[in-house]
Amino acid sequence: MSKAISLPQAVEMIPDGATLMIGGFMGCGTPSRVIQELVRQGRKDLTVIANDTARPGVGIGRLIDARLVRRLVATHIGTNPETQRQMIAGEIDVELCPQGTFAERIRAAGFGLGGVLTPTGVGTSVAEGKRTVEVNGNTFLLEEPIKADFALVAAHRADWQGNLTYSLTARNFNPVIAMAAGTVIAEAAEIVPTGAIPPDEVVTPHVLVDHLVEKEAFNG
Amino acid sequence: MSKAISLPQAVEMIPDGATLMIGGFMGCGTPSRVIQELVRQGRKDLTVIANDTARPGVGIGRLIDARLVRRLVATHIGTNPETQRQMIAGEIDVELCPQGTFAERIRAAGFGLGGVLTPTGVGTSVAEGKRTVEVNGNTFLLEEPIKADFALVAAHRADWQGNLTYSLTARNFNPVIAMAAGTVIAEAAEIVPTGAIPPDEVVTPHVLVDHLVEKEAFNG
Amino acid sequence: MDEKEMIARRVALELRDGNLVNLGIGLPTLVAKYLPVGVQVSFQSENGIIGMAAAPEHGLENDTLTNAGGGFIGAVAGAASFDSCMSFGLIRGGHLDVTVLGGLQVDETGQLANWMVPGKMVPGMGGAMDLVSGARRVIVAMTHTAKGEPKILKRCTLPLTSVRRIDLIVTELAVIEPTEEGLVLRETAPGVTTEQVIAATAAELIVPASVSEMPIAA
Amino acid sequence: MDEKEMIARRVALELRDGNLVNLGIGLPTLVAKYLPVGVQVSFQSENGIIGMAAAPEHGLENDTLTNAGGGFIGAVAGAASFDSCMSFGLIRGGHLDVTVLGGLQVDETGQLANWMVPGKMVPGMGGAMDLVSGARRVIVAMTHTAKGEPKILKRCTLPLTSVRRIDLIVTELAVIEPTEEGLVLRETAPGVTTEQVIAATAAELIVPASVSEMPIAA
Repeated sequence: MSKAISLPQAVEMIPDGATLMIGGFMGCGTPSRVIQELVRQGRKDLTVIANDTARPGVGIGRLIDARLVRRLVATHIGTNPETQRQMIAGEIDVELCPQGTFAERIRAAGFGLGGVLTPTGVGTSVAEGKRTVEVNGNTFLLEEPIKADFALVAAHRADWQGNLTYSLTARNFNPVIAMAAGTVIAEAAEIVPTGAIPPDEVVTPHVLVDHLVEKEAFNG
Repeated sequence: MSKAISLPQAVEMIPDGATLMIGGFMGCGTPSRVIQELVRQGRKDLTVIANDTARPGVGIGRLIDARLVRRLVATHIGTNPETQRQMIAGEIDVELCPQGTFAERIRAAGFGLGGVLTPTGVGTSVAEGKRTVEVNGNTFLLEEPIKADFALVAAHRADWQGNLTYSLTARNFNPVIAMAAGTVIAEAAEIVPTGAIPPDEVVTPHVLVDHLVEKEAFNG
Repeated sequence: MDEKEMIARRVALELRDGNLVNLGIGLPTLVAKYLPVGVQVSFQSENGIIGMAAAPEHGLENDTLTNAGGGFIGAVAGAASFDSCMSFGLIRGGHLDVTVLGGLQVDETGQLANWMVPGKMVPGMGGAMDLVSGARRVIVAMTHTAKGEPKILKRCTLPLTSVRRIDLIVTELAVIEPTEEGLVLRETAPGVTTEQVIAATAAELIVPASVSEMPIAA
Repeated sequence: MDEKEMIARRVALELRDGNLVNLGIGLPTLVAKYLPVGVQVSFQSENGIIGMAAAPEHGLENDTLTNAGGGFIGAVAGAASFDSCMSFGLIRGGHLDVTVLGGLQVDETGQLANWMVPGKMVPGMGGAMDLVSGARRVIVAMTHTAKGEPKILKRCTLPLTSVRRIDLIVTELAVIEPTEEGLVLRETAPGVTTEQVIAATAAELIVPASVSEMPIAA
C-alpha cells in the first residue's frame, strides 16, 4: 500500500487557480522539489497560503519569481523585495496575518473548529472588519478558519504508507497544513518501510497524506 | 540545573482545596506515584480536572476512594461506580464535558485563546446556558477555557531539565495539561541526562515543567 | 450466529479500503473481526492511536497501549500515537471516515441518543458527542428493541448525543437509512419480513418498492 | 562601545535565571552575547525551537536548523523542537518570560508600533503582534531617535503592533518604564543628563526624585 507517485504526476494533479498551503519558514521545511516542478509545469493563478515567500530564488520565492501566484496569505513578506514589488504593482493580492493567528486559523479548519478567539491584533488594523467576542471580561478577535485545496508538505522521513516525521525547525507549519487541505502531497528527504518509524515519533499520521513524492534514485 | 525533588516534597506543595489537572485515560498515563502520595498525605477538598476516574483502586479512582475530591470536571465516569455513588449522594460535584471539547478547553487556556468554537454539543443539553456563535452559516458553541493550579503529568522519559516524552496511548491529556497550570509536576518512568532526548522527540519542552519527581532508587 | 455477531458482520461490509474507522466499546468492537478480505482499514482509538490491533497474548501487554475502555490492545506496523487534542482534531475535523457506535434511541429525523438515561445512568458522553458530530459517516449498530420495546422512535425521549443526522442504522432485523425524507428501510435480515420490522419500530418507515435481503460478511 | 552594543548590554541585565526569552531579529539578537555570568536562560526561536544557540562554524550548518530570519543556528543540549501552533501557544499562553523587540515608535501609553510604515514599508507583522500581546514581559530595545527625530512620542502615528502596554524601553540614552501614570524615566546612560533625554523625547516623561545611572553588563 504505497502512496508514492512520481513528482510530475503529483504536480499534474494541481490545476491552475488552485489554493495551496505550503510548509516552510524562509525556505526551511519547504517542499522544494514540488515547488520546482510547479514552476517547470507553469501552474498559474495560484493562491498560496504560507508563512512567507522567503527570498528571490529560494523556497516559495521561486513561485513569485515565475509570477505564478495571484493571491497570497502570509505573515511576512519583508524578506522578498520581488513579492513587495508585485504587491505594489497590483499583480498579486496579499493578505497579511499575525503568525500565531495564521497557525491557529489553519488549525481551526483542520480540527473542525469554527474559528479562533485570539487577543492578538485586538485594537490594531488587523481587527478591522472582524467581530470581537468578550469572554470573562477580556476581548478577543474572532479569526476565521483557512483551508486549501492542496497542502504541500516537506517531511524528514516518510514511510510508504505516509506517516511523516520532521526535523528541527523544518517542522514549522507542515503538520498543521496537513490537517487543513483536501489533498495532501508530501515530499520527504527519506522514505522508509512501514513500521520503521516508531508510533511515538510519527507527527503526521498516514491517514492525512494522500500522495508521497517518489525519491530521486541515486543507486540500487 | 535539575528540577528533581522528592515525591513527598512535590506533593507538599499542593494545598487542600487546590485545582488539579491530572493526565491519563482510564489510568493509562496517570501519575500513580503522585496520586498515592496525595492519598498518603490526605490532601482534601480537591477539584480534579481529568478525563475520567478510571475504576475503584485504579488511577484517579484512588482519590475518589479516599474521598479527597470535592469537584470533578470529566468526560466519562461510567466506569467508576464509586464516583457515581458520591455524585448521586451529593458528596461530589461533577461537570461532564465532551472529550474533544474538554481537550480544547484546556488547550485554549494554555495557548492564550479566549475559548473554543466547536460544533460538538450544539442543540444538546451540553449547550444549556452557553453562547453560540455563527461563522459562515454554521453554528458553534462557545466553550470557555479551563485552567488549574497544578498539572500532574505522567511522562515516559524526562531529562534533568524537564523535557518530556510520552509512550503510546499514555500520552493522551498529559501534554495539554502541562500548558494550562500554574505549577507543573511531572513523574517519569525514567530520568535521563539533559541532551539524551533528541529535540524532535521532546513533546513537552522543559520550560513548562516546574518539578520532576525523583525516581525510586533500585541500585547504584 | 447471535444477534450481535450478525449486526457486526453486516456493519463490516460498510467499511471501505483505506478508511480510518473508530469503533465504540461493546458491540461495535466486534466489527473488526469481520472485515472482508482485501479491505484494509485503520482503526483509531480516541485515547490516542491510529493502528490499533487486537490485544497481544497474556504476558505481552504494554501498560501504555490501551483502548478507550482501558483494555490492553496491540498496534500494527505503521501505527501512530498522539495526544487527545490531535485525536479529536482528527474526529472533529472530518478526517475520520467512519464511526460505529451503539445506540439507546434513534428517531425519525435520524438523531441519536446514546449517552445517558436521566436519573438512572449518567456515565458522561466521553468521546461520543464529538464522534457523532465529526465523523464523515456515523453508523449506529444496535439491537432493534430493548426488552421488547422499540429503540427506533418518532422522537428521541432521551437526551440527544448530537443534532446531526446519522447515516445508517444496522440492527439484527434491518438496515435503515435516515434521509431528509425520513427513515428508509433498505434491507431486511434473512427470514425477516418488512411487516416484522415495521412492527418492531415505533417510527414511520419509508418502504421503497425494493427492499433487499441483508448481506452478511463471511 | 557603539549604541547598539550598549543597549544590548543593558537589556541583558533584565534577563533572569531560568527565563524563556525570544529575541527579535537585529539589535535584540545581540543581547544573547552579554548574558551575565550565572544567568542561564533558554532562547526560543518562533519558527519552532527552544534552546537556540549561535550558528556552528562554516560547514557544520544544518539545513533544518534555522532562526526566524532563515539564518543558520545551533542548538544546546536539551533543546526541543515543535510546530508553529505550539510555538505560538508558548508565546500567546504566557509561557514566554521575556521578548526583546525593536521599535519604530513607543508612545505615552506604552503602546508600540514596530511593523509597518504605510506606503513605504509593508513587510508584514510576522510574529511581532503575538509576541507583544502574549509575552509576560515586553522589552523594546531601540535607538532613542531616528535621523534626529524622536521615536518616543505622545501618540504613535504608525499602526500599532498591540494595544498592550509594553514593560520597558531601553535606548542608548535611557531606560524608561511605561506605567499606568505614564512614561517614567528610570535610568540615564553614563554621561547623559535628564535634560538631554527629555530633549530627545517627544512624549512627556515622569522624572522621579532619583534617576539612577544605567548599569551595563560586562
